[in-house]
Amino acid sequence: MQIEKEPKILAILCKWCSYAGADLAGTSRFAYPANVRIVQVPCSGRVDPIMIFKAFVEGYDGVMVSGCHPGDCHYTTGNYHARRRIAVARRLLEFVGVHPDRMHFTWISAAEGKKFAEVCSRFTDKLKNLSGTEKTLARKELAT
Amino acid sequence: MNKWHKMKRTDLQKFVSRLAEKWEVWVPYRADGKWEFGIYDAMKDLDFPESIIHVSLKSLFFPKRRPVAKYEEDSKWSLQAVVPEDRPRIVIGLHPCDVAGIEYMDKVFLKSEHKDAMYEAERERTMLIGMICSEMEDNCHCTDRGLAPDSTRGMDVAFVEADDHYLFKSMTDRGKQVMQSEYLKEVDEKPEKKEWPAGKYAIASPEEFMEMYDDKIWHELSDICLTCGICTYACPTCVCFLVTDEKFKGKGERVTVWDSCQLQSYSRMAGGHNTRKTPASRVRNRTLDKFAYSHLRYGQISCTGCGRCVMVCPLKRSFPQLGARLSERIEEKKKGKAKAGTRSKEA
Amino acid sequence: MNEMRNKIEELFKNGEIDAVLGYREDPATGEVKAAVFKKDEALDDMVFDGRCVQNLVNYLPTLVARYRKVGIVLKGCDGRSLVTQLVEHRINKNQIVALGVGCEGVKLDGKEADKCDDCATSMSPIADYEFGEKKHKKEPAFSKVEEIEKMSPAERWKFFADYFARCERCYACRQICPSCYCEICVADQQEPKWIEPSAKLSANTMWHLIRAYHLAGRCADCGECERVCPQEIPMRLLNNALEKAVHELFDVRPGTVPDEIPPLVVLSKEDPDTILEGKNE
Amino acid sequence: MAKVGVFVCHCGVNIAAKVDVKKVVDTLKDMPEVGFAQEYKFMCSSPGQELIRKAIKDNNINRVVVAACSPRMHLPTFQKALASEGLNPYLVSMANIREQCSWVTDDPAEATQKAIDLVARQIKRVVHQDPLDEIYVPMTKTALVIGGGIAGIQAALDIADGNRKVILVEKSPSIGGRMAQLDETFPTLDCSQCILTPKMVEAAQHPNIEIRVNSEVKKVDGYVGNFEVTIEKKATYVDAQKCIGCGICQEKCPVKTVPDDFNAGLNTRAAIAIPFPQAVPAIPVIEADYCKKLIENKCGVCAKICPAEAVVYDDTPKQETVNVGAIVVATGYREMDPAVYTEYGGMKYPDVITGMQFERLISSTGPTGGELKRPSDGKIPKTVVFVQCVGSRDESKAHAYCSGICCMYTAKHTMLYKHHVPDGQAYVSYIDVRAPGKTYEEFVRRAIEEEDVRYLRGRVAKIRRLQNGQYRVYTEDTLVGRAVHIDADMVVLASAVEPQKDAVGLAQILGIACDADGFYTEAHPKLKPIETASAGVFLAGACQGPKDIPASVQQGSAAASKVLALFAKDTMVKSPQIAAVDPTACTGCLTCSYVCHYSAIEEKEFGKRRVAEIIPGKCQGCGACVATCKGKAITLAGFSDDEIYEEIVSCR
Repeated sequence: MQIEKEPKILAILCKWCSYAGADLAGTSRFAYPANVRIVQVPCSGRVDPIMIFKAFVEGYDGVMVSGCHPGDCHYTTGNYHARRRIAVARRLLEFVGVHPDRMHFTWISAAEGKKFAEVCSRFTDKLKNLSGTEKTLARKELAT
Repeated sequence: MNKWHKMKRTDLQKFVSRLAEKWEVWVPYRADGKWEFGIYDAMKDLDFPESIIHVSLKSLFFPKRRPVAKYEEDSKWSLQAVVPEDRPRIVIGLHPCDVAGIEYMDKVFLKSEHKDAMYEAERERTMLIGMICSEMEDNCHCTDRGLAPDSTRGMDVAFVEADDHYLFKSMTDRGKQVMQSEYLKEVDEKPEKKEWPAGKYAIASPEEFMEMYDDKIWHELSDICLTCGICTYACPTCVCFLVTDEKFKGKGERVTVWDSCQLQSYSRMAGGHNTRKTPASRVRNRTLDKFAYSHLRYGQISCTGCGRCVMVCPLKRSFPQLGARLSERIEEKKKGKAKAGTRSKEA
Repeated sequence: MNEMRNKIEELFKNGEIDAVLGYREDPATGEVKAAVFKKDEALDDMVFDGRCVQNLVNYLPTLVARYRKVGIVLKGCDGRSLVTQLVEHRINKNQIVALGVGCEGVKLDGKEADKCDDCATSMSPIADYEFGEKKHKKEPAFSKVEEIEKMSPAERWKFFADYFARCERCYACRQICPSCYCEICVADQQEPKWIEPSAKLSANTMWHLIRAYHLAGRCADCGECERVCPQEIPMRLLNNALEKAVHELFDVRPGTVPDEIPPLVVLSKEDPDTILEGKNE
Repeated sequence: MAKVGVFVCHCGVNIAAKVDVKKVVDTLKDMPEVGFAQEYKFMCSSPGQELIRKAIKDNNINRVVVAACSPRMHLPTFQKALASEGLNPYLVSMANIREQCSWVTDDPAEATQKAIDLVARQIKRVVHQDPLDEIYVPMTKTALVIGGGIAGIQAALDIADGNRKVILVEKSPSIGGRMAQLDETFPTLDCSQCILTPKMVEAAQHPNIEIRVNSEVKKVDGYVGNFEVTIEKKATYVDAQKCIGCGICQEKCPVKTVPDDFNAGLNTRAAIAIPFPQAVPAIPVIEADYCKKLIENKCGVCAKICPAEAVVYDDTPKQETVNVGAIVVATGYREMDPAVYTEYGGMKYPDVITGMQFERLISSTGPTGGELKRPSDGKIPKTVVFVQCVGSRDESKAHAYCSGICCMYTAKHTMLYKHHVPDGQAYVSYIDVRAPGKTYEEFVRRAIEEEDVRYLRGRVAKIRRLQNGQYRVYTEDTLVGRAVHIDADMVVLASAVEPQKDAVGLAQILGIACDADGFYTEAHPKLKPIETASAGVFLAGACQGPKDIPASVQQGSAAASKVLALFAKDTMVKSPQIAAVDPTACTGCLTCSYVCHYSAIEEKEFGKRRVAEIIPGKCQGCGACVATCKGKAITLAGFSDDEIYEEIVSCR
């Protein structure tokens, strides 16, 4: 299975900053590729890497996680915990063969609508550069 | 009178290739130094392992993952039963203990109240060409379980390795279909009759095992067991499965998946209660199921003495040892020697 | 060894322990196995040498439920394992007496076990009594992990997918691991089905990723998972990759510092954001 | 069985211009979960909401998906619509097809496809949503104020005036705090004690305030509305009930060597003493480390002389547990010890003193009775150098932060000095003068212009003691670019404001956070400056960061208003979207408690096992524990694994 020309991206966003940032991208009419699927979580600290693993196995080409900037977490420390977990999960995924460009982890504030749109566009471009290469981890059908 | 037929060793491959024109033929192959069964490939050399292979052949009739129904997430949840395969098939190279395992599975899946149609179809399409053992391996103890290494029971065709050739003989009408071959010549020769030694794992009677239900020994026995599930997967008579739905991109399958009474999740109920939470209770279940419950249900114990559980055990302990140790304890008790408490030396 | 036997006898005599978890050589077969020695039992066949491969810590939770106070013979790696268990409140330190033994390395299939290459501590980091020589700890080389890291992503995936596909999901790796003790393993959960129960590549991949991730920062590299795997899946590679990650990212070597909060739950505001970037980016 | 009603909004043309709304409805109405599907121009309008209500009534739908704008905008609107028809408000989910789709996608075909996908995922998700009930937490309407300085006193008085009970805990023998030590206050130069003492007395006499001096908070259990606080009263060896505060014990006590903290250590006092004349309560305390009776069982004069028989030598610390609903932390600050500044003599020069020492030296209640005399020889200093930023804005030696109050109190000191020594000369060595408060800048100008104080911009490099008893202060005047030195009779160091020594310990007891410097961290630096990470715990005064008196009083009142607002309710309503532990699945490793910022996770017994338990009143619903729990024993209502899983796997 190969990375698609129109790569599908899962974006896990915290409710307070990044999801609001994505909303701002909308209200500001910053267009970005239509392939992004957003999942809202209360805090990036809620992100269990099992979600990221599952997303790759279920066939997403890229996975992105974003929370409030360090120091700005609505719950004060959630994003610090997220940072450690995701850093480790990323190493693991890379180790078993997920291309580093298929993951993007960042901080987007409620004011950074433009940044959200740019991140989505840039991430999509990176994945497009990979199109045709093997989409590792992705299952092909039910029995695989 | 049905006689043994001789085949030159060099003819085996040709013989099987001929069969493969009409049948789906399964034979043992070596992959990465390990033996497993696969569909015959004329390009690969055919060979037989010196002993039974560690993977149970039950998967040929009752695979680890078996779709029984498929559905689609449309407005009607369209559901369809999986149509069983009916292409005739031959499995070559089963040993008497493998066939004994299949006979036991027949009791579970075919002779009980609810017939398993998928299993039945697999059985019906399959001819068993069994291989009589020439010797007993280290872990073999079928002789302790009322079987013999040269038993042909349950096979459609039996064969055995002789000096520079094979001897084949059909055991059923179905088996006769493959005996009409230019590579087989009727001979008077018979496989050498041997005296088989007893194995290492003689056990007490099912009734005596039942008496041990409340004994303290289960803690001792569970101390040496990880309660992983590998022995149950390797066991030719372990047939527990769980039914689960799996879905992907709007399509779903209802599948049966091997389960193991050794895993803690096996007996967890909705709501959280677990009837066999402790390793001791799980070890007891497996031991008694093999040596007593099966006898209650089907009139025979469900251990065939193949010794696979010994081969696969991660701790290199052996399940039959549990049976033997238990029998020892039964003897101790009989002789009035048994004391309260356990004799736990092994952790 | 004699020094340890004498100390154990003394501990028994003073009532400081009720049982000792150690290694016993079967006089009949010469096999070395884990064993519980109780008060007044002869310690003659208690041994400690390169054959004592098994990590005994996994037995502790059961034993402390049965005995008031338990002694345990610890190699360096097992000691690290114990440290991780103590910080997770799995065992009460007051219920155990840690007997650290200077380990010279253990043998698997006749040669020195791979895990001994990168061993962080030849002596248990937690020991009420120490026996034998304490050697300098080795700086981790992770050479096998680095070999994999040199491959391309596709090659790496091929390497692991071949192994993952073989997994039978017998969970021997889980059962033997002292750090795998969930009441209900995520692999056994039905709703939602993060890990499908059937043994197929996608579900097995989920299992091995989760298993490795859940051990990140906690795995003390006792190597038992890999030793017991009937399919010989190189699970230590995955564990070591994450050991290397927490070492590089957070300067932590799991189990080497008693009472240290595991790196994945400790609050650290100082980590640089660069840890979120890919290694090849 | 879930039967989902799907409502797709046009949002005028905001959605409909890009997304083929009809196609979305047509495609999704056949999903097996869907029982009803409809499109409408404005779902958030009254008629739009009415459609939902009607479908609940007529079509028996029991779950709702509204495909419209962001849930941040209108989720509460639709939740209310459900509730009004008797359906649990948490059984609605929104597909954000405006901000996430029609507004950001150029191609209409793509937008329509994306909208279908987004709505389908929410349909899959909503099936897994559980009805949730809001959580009601009962309220104990008594407040605890920790710290009896001006901020704490203000908070206590305001809460008490709001007709709620207050327990005011003070570590030292008297309330009053730092302000009681001050002589006069900037920028009005009114006498500190004159404005503070009435407030102290008011607090002491207020029927709603219970003052507990010599006491410290040792333990805090529970959560907002229901704290259980353990307070320890230290052994004071004087029965406060009997003592009449006559002070004769203090007079007769033969030990006079106790450093007088109130006077910043400038003099010594008796081993049994009322801390200062205006103390509230005016009850003496025996300093156990100095008392001859307590050390070697000799003396005993105070007990013999006491007319009220109030001295009890066998006093012990006593703990008591009180129930409160809210806590105001007002523990204040301490002045840094500038001993680290060895270049300034490391506090070994007798006439190089700190700002607070100067304050006492010049105060009429101070050791010199208000006459400014040098500690070394009692001479009146004719030249005084005031050195600012000692310990502040100096990362290499002490703190990076600005202590905020020193510029102003130094200006005040120079004026007070000039009032005491009109022919003296004051110099101020400063880096920047920071005087942003109301009439603050004018105050500084007054010092410079009217009192002829010489301000020299530059940091003092060194202070050396001269043979003639003077001190040579080496500094520079960067405005003219010249190194200068001044021979002074006295040097006053404006020492930094620091958190209390035990600030971190108290933070741990309270479950609140400290910043890197040790000041307590507010919940949000701008929008929640009073709240902390622990619900029901509020901050007032300098414990949160350096503050002057007006700011401390403001924050004290602000904290009081927060407490009163909380106490206006009999029960608290909390979002039900919080985490809960399934004790049957919990292993009791308690690693979840490490990541909980709110100290909401506690141990409890479950059968024979120890498991984690989440206190609903404390949990804020972030889910950090959920992601930590390997066995998935913790579920976050509203963001459960079930719900998120469906969103991930239901990609088309």
